[in-house]
Amino acid sequence: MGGAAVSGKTAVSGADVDERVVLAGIPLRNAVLTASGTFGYGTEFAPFLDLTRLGGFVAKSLTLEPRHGNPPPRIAETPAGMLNAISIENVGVTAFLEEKLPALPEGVVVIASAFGTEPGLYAELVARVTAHPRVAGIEINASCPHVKSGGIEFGQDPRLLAELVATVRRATSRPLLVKLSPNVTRIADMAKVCEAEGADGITLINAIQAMEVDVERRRPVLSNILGGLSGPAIRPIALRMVWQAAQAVRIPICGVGGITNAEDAVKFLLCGATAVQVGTQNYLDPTAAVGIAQGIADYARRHGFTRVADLTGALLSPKGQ
Amino acid sequence: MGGAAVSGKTAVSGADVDERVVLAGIPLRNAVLTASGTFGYGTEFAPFLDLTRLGGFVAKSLTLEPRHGNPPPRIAETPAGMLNAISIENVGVTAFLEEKLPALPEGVVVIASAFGTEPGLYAELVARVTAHPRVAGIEINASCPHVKSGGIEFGQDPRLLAELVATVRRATSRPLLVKLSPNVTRIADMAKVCEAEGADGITLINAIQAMEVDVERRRPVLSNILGGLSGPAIRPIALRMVWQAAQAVRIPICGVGGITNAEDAVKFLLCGATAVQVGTQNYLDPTAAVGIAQGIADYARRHGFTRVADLTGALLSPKGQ
Amino acid sequence: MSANHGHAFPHPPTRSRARVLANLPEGHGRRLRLAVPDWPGSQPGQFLMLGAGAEGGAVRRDPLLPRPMAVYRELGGRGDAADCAAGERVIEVLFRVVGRGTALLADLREAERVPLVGPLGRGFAQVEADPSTPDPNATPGPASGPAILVGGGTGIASLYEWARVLAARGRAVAVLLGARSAGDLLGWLDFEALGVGLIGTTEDGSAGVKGLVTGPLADRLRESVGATVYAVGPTPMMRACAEIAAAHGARCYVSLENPMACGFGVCLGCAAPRRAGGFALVCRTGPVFPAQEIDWAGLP
Amino acid sequence: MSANHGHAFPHPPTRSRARVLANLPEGHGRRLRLAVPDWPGSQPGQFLMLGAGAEGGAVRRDPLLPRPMAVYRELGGRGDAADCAAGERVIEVLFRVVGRGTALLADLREAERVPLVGPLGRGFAQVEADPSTPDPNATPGPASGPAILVGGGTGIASLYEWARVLAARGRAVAVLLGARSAGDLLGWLDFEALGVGLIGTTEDGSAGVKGLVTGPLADRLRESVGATVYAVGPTPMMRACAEIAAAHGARCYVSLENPMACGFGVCLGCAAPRRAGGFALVCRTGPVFPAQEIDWAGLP
Ligand SMILES: Cc1cc2nc3c(=O)[nH]c(=O)nc-3n(C[C@H](O)[C@H](O)[C@H](O)COP(=O)(O)OP(=O)(O)OC[C@H]3O[C@@H](n4cnc5c(N)ncnc54)[C@H](O)[C@@H]3O)c2cc1C
Ligand SMILES: Cc1cc2nc3c(=O)[nH]c(=O)nc-3n(C[C@H](O)[C@H](O)[C@H](O)COP(=O)(O)OP(=O)(O)OC[C@H]3O[C@@H](n4cnc5c(N)ncnc54)[C@H](O)[C@@H]3O)c2cc1C
Ligand SMILES: Cc1cc2nc3c(=O)[nH]c(=O)nc-3n(C[C@H](O)[C@H](O)[C@H](O)COP(=O)(O)O)c2cc1C
Ligand SMILES: Cc1cc2nc3c(=O)[nH]c(=O)nc-3n(C[C@H](O)[C@H](O)[C@H](O)COP(=O)(O)O)c2cc1C
Ligand code: FES
Ligand code: FES
Repeated sequence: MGGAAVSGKTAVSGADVDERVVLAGIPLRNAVLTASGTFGYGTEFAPFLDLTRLGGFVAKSLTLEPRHGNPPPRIAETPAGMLNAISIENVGVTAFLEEKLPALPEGVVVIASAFGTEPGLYAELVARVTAHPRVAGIEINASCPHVKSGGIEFGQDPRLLAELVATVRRATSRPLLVKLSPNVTRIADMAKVCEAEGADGITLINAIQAMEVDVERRRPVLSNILGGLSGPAIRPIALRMVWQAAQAVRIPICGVGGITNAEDAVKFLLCGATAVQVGTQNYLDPTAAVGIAQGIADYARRHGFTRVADLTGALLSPKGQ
Repeated sequence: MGGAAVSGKTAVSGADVDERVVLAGIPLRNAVLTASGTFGYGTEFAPFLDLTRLGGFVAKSLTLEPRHGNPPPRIAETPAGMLNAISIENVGVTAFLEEKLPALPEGVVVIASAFGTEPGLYAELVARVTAHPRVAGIEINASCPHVKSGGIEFGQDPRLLAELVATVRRATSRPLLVKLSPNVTRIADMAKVCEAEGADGITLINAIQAMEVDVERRRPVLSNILGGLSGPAIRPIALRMVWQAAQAVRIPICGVGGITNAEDAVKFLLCGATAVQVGTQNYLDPTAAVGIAQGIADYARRHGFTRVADLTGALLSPKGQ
Repeated sequence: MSANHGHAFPHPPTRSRARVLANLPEGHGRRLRLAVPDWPGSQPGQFLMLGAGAEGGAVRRDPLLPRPMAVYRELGGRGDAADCAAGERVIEVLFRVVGRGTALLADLREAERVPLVGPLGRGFAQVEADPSTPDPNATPGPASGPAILVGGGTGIASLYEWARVLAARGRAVAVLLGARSAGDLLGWLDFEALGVGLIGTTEDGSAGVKGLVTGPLADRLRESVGATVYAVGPTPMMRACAEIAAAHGARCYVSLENPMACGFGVCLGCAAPRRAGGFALVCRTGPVFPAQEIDWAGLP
Repeated sequence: MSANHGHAFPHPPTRSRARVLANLPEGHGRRLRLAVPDWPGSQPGQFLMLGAGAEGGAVRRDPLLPRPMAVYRELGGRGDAADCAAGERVIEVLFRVVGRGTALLADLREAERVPLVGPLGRGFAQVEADPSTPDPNATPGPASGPAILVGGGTGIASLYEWARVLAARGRAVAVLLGARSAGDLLGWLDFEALGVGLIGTTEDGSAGVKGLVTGPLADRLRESVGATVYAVGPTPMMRACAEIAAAHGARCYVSLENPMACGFGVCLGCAAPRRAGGFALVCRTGPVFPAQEIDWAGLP
């Protein structure tokens, strides 16, 4: 049940393995990004790691105007996971472009994340972000599970999703990833919609809608009642969805959900992801992403791959062991 | 984050609290059942506990004919959870009625679980089970997540589900629970279908479709590739679905998913469940269900409830703390 | 929203694997002494994030999140219980077992390792010098009148270094520590050793004055001119202290203890509602705040 | 499909919280000595399910599942390292750290508690007396000729009690233990003390005969008439033993080590494919099986 640990077996550095991947047209120095909402605007991590050693990072989802989130409590711990109901609190696109981006060191790959309540608002935001040279690509958050009039409808309804992707696609020629909601019956259908409407790639999964209760107070823990489940608990679900989507579409997939170490990350690559994002694990260990990239290279070497890119979809069938 | 431990605080026994509940017309001595597929045919647990101290148990899902399952590996451990792809291996309805049921002590409440690939097959099985006096109620498994031509389609499509429930309803006048698939966009819609077609109650959730990979072998761990995720990891998702379904229907709900102790069970009751089922935890501790029932009574007493039944839906709103 | 404070990190935090030097009973709580590689030193009122339990033979993903704990004491390069490797510095944390994370911290044994991120947040001096919302009633910048430090329960742990620093600077310092009973007056002997004015209160009268710590606070404020109150403890206590201070025209700072996932300003989980509207991140703008900034009714 | 064997539990299993008496290095592995309340005694070849790590100050839900381990030795009412409370009996488990669960078992300390369910499964004597599929080539019932016990790696742990019982019954017993290197020959001194014929092999030649344990097995079988082979170890080793035994017309029993969730026949996770079609539950019909029953190619 589960394999042996991946990292730490080889002392040799990853120099001989080509760690580079291209995600939806964005060249990355390695396959490990950090996930939106778990890496702030990047600068918060400067004390802990050299940001240029990341494949890249996806900034906190933006709205056109600055936005306050939900009242506390906003988070809860659950078995091997956590709930959040932040509600896309963010500095707004203007502050992002004028203050946050310029504060980042040269050479950091930044993917902006866009959120909105209507396709037109997404498109307006995407158009503004597109103009900035420091933005390497755009991820649209079609999946935020806790804003009532927001993402959940787009990511859960194929027609709404198609309209959203088509509208945003017209607004930018930059690499465009669509981050899907996991709260759907058939993820492959949603992936196909994105592909058909011209998305360059898909990110999955966002947090899964869930709930926690404080039995002593007899109340939901979160002020919002519902929140998004993230962390190791959801990894097997995320892995399944990445695998299903990879069977259904040809555009690249960025795998997210419960990744804590290189072994977890490799699972997503083998199931068809081109790159991965580290989320909740950044809270436990703000240096995690860099170690994971290194561990993937070690794995590739031990298994005779000269390019990390070749791990994508390299899963063998369960028979014939 | 999370409340304090529920059990063990009061030495007094639960005698002063009325532990009885009525689930879909089935009177139970307490609110704790054990879940299909995790409690065998009951007799396996006789060395560990007095079966009559359970609220009841749901037997392994049955098919008309005996059925072999998937080749190994069938299980995998995941963070705070496990995957299974057993594929409804069972002794068949005849052996169940003729060998398994008579082997059980008097006074054990048995709910039979029915599975099939077509509504007619479900109905035929349900009709046979209905005739047996030891069967207190029937749960139809509309949700098995890993049999390709089986449960997943019924539980995931409102029209198929309506046809299934209506067909089975005509085949029995016994208490009928429908166990729903969690792999859907809106669980409330599925709950409403069950209510409209005459189900007496709903059980949720079944295991969530998921996947695990062995990176050293570069293969899916399960021979079936996909399996069902159960255990504590899924509890917040199960709780959310129970809460959403409870908002949508008036028929009783039996809550399942990741319950390990009385505190977990109380969460489901507060969110609207009339009773709960303990699943994976039986593997860790075959005596778990009896302790959980006791812990629920203790909780009720400490919180001033004289009947466990009054815990159902007793969640307060998150505001006004 | 996360205000981007230039001074958010007087010493940039580090991530390390702290080594347990000692885990001792401390009344009804525990005193954890840690040797921390590359610990840069902290400001009074800062905190750290400690993994929920030892790094054992295998990674365990439940409980998942690290736990915020005040830096109780800095012992510098050397602990009482063991010598320190080069680059390690010794700090102490005081805590009570209230749930799974603290129960696992109570299980820590000598020589085990526990993941640590810190120091984090803004301490008393920093917030005083640069409050996120300038107090309209007071001159910004360090206070100079008498300092009244009020600690309730484990909130006591946030005050020791501040008492020490203020006393060393020559400020008149009174420390009022309140708890349920004698065993909850964590760190009492350390505070005594500081030689500052020290009053203890217990709800059950098992030590010091019987009653709540707010009683002696009001007494002190009646006697003092230009005092500043620094209160750390349960929310109702801090709120009461803030009201008493306001009634006496005294400045008041509090240190909030919202649940946290990251501790360094990225999860946005620790938001506290501001009286002026919107939210402040407890881990980044706080945990120390001017009391009048907080919308007390909006705290959970 | 789970066959409902009347004799599935010679002693009905119990669930208890075992107390760690000792956790000692044993070559490259560990020897865990446990005091088990209400332990009813086990049959050679039975196993138990051990929680993955100590019951600490708090419940940890990861790793989740208990781990199957052979009952290596029964020490009766008294251990070497500590006295036993009334009702407790002492057993030993030998294991190697191969993943998270065994790493956490290696972390167990004296006096800690670990959840235990057992004894489970059907041992050698029971399967011999009542094989689930009668061997068409052999008279059912206990064998009487020479017994050749072949252990590979941690499979050694399943054989000690069987060797002891067979020797006590006066059967001619040869024990062949094979491992990668000397440190992997777990329990060697205990087997020596039994006074049975004992041969060790190591792949690196660091102890005993260099090579695989299948070499001495073939030698023995050439010399013996009416021998029965009992082989426990990695699947390829057991399969090879079964083939060698068949080539010499000897009966062969093996003990399978499929991953398990429950250990008592309800999860249906441990299924092993039968040569005759369908599946057998390793935890309930096994773990001991007549070798010719197993569809080796279908094992993962
Ligand atoms: C900046 C900061 C500094 C702190 N310093 C200290 C310290 O020096 N010593 C100390 O003992 N504690 C301190 N705390 C509180 C400490 O973090 C919590 O007690 C701890 O996280 C609880 O973890 P648990 O797993 O044991 O409890 P959980 O199982 O998470 O919770 C158990 C109970 O504690 C409550 N609780 C959970 N988190 C908090 C919290 N952050 N504050 C108050 N109650 C909580 C829960 O609502 C629940 O009732 C501090 C908190 C913060 C934010
Ligand atoms: C009936 C029975 C008796 C056993 N007796 C013993 C014993 O006496 N001593 C002993 O050391 N081990 C014994 N085992 C094997 C032991 O259960 C596994 O080594 C253990 O469960 C691995 O747990 P883990 O968490 O450390 O490894 P995991 O992280 O679960 O797995 C690590 C590696 O071990 C492999 N593995 C997992 N489970 C098993 C298994 N059941 N058998 C073989 N490999 C496995 C995995 O594929 C993986 O490569 C027995 C198994 C069974 C079924
Ligand atoms: C506190 C928190 C805030 C998040 N905010 C966002 C967000 O603003 N936009 C977004 O697309 N995803 C957001 N996510 C989801 C993560 O990017 C990621 O998809 C999810 O957490 C699963 O990955 P993980 O298990 O590695 O955390 C957030 C997650 C957390 C835990
Ligand atoms: C090994 C295994 C087999 C299962 N078999 C069935 C089944 O036959 N029928 C069914 O309705 N549910 C089956 N389930 C699902 C459980 O009844 C339950 O819905 C699910 O495991 C979630 O609860 P838990 O987290 O408490 O285990 C099975 C679960 C497991 C782990
Ligand atoms: S704890 Fe403050 S933002 Fe994460
Ligand atoms: S381990 Fe054999 S049925 Fe569960």
